[in-house]
Amino acid sequence: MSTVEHLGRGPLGRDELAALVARDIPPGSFVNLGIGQPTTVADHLPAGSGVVLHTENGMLGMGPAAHGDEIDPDLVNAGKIPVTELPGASYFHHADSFAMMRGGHLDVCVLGAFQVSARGDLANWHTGAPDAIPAVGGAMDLATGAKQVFVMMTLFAKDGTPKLVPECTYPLTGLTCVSRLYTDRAVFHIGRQGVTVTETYGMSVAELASRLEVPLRTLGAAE
Amino acid sequence: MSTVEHLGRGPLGRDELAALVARDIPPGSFVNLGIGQPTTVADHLPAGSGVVLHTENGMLGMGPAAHGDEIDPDLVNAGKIPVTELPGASYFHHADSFAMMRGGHLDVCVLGAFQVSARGDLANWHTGAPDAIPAVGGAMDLATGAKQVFVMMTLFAKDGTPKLVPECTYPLTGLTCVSRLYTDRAVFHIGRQGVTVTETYGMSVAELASRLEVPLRTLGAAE
Amino acid sequence: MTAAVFTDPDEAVAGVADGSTVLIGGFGLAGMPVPLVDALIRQGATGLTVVSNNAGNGDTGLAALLAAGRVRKMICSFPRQSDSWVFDGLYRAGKIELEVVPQGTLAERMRAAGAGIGAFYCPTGVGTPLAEGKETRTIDGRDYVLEYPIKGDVALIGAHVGDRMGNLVYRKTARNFGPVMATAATLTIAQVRHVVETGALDPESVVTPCIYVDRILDLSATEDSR
Amino acid sequence: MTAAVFTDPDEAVAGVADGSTVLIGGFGLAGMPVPLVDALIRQGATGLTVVSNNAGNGDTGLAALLAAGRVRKMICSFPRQSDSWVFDGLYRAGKIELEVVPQGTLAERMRAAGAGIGAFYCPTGVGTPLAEGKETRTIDGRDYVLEYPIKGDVALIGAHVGDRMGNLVYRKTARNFGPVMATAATLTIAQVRHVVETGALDPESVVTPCIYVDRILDLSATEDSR
Repeated sequence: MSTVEHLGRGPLGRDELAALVARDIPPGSFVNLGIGQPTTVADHLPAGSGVVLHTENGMLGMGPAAHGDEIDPDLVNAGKIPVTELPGASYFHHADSFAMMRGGHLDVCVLGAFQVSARGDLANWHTGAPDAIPAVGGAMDLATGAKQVFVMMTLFAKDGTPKLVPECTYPLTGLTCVSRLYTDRAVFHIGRQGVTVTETYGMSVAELASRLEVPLRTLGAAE
Repeated sequence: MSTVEHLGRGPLGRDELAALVARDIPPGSFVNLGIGQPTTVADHLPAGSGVVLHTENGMLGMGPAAHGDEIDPDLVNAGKIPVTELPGASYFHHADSFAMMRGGHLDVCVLGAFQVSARGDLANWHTGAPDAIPAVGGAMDLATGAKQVFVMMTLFAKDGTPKLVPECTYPLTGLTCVSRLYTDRAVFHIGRQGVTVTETYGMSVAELASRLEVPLRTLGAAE
Repeated sequence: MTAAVFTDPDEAVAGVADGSTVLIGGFGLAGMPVPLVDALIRQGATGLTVVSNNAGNGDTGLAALLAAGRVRKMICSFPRQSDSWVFDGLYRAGKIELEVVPQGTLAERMRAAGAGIGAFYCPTGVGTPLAEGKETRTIDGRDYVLEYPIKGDVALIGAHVGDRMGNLVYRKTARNFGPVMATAATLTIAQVRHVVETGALDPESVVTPCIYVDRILDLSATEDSR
Repeated sequence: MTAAVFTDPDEAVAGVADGSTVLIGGFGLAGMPVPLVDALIRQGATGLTVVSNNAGNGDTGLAALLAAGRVRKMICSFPRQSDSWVFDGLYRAGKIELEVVPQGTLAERMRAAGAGIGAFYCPTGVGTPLAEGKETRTIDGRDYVLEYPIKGDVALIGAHVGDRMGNLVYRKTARNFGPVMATAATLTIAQVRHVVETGALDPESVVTPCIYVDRILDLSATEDSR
């Protein structure tokens, strides 16, 4: 396998990105999808994937968002959005739910991020702005606990600065926890050997390398 | 209230001792009765006492021993004796059951003992004999966790040596944990101020004091 | 003692002392015991430390308690929400202290209080600002932060159904912090949608055994039975 | 991955490696997964460390595993019972190592393994021979012993009913160590009296969520369905 450059196209749209993440979740996995964009990954899981969704507020076997008469104030996801229950679901209290996370029982969690470092450090809970009210929720527990942490984000901030960085400048959520980074411009695997680009979208590896301060490896490259 | 000497009689029988302990358990208490003699206290709790029995193998609301058709191998007490279930019972797993004990939620536990010290140290799990196979079960958890630890035992060993001692010579179960000691010869309250005799049976306080190496206080005595 | 059943919220919360640490259940509004919190406002206890996942929504319940100036300190995981304007205003005005705790650590610290654990080594938050100043230790090659129990003087929780002894069952994700908080407080007060006779709950399905529940507020007598 | 369902006990225990730490559920015979243990004997893994509350009863199940010489070390709370002659003999002959752990600490150490806790300060056993050599600390005026997790390579547990995904419910006091051990092992194998279709268990009453269960042995096909 070698790195694939998808050049005849622009960056990935949000739906395409979610579909890419969904593709990489092994069938039958136990998965927690973070609040916001990660939630949309669920819409792209193939029928019969057998993926079981966990929500940290105490449920395995979470179904899609509830609509109309399905809405039940007692059944919400981590974003407090009404959801539904699938066959084989179970409920448990918060200490049990986070024991499940912290104990390494979830196969994958998918999170958003402000920054990811070349070592896999994650910053996604606090902008560091002095007047911001800090709020962490379950972000640190997920980053620390899941067997694999997938991050999805745009590769560049609105001002063009990269969000994949040598060292995070935002307050950290977790150390060396991110294993895969899905962005609109490229997919990266992060491990002990560094950052490996596996796919690019509307940008070559060379272009990517010129815009990032992080050393990049590619698949199938002779080094 | 002053210490009562019941002199015109012999020592308490086992049933009388159990009745004495039962009398001192406040109505509505949550109680764990240890294996062996303490189990018999249940037979002396008055009807309507509202006492709820805990068994450390995962149940509140334990009923009396099961007989005949009631016997269910899935429903046993800590001594592995088949028991019954009362209305309002609940089941939980071992970690939750011992969290309940360790967390100080049981009002009273009643245990047997080899020795109790003047400070309330308890020795009830190991004779210290070099070839004995050590086995502690839930004894240490109960001794440490219950709000009050009542001990019932004979005051003297078969060879006449006292089992209420200045310092335990048997391996300890817990430190300064026993608050009340019920014996065939006397009832003692143990606290920071020392050992107080509250009742004697077939033996005067003076006689008791002469046979024990532990300083004894009495109720209502001017000191 | 097994639980006492109340139908009047004000009686159910009687006696909460100024300066108490109050654990308040719920995740957002799911499981949030609004009638009990409203009664606590009327009861008047002040200088409270409140432990709850969020820091109030809109203008009711916990937000109203905050607005009434009764809370000295919030311990929570996620104070900042779209509708947490009451807390936001107090915080920015320097009128309330805030301790932010990762959500799982918050739950586990209360579990530790209920389970008699003195402290525990937790991997969550290592290397982050929330671990600053905390003791750390490497065990088997992994880094941990030492975390201490959070014990409540009072817990206010919302359950689904209770029996007369105080056994509780919950409903769906409204279970959340309720069972943990019930174990961690000296006085646990649970509101339930209705109370059933002792023996009516399946002993296999009881989530909070009656030993953890001191008072039950039966909402079926009021219009708050939702 | 959700659970795989087996009807053959030998297939259910395939692949247990020599030298494994095996958590075996049950309190006495209640919840003891005798058919799984019998299959483990046939499977042949040896040099095992077995964690179980007791050290075998009579000549079957865990006692038979011990008698077959497969166990290097027992970690348990209460090895000495009226019918634990197999263990007693091995122990007195110096043929088996024994670690005695207070029952609640045994459960909590496995819970810690399953919950990602690195170690915890436990009040049980302070000042007793079972705390000798262990680190201690005084917290808020109370003394604690530092206790470390017990993680299993394999857990063999007995539940009542399972669904096809691996969700489990238990029955009465046979629940005991099963739910905790299920969280603490890399490979959890549960025997159940029968398997039901996914969706047939009440989600509020599931005790062990399917995430903790790798293999289910359905005993309803065999004469061991008791």
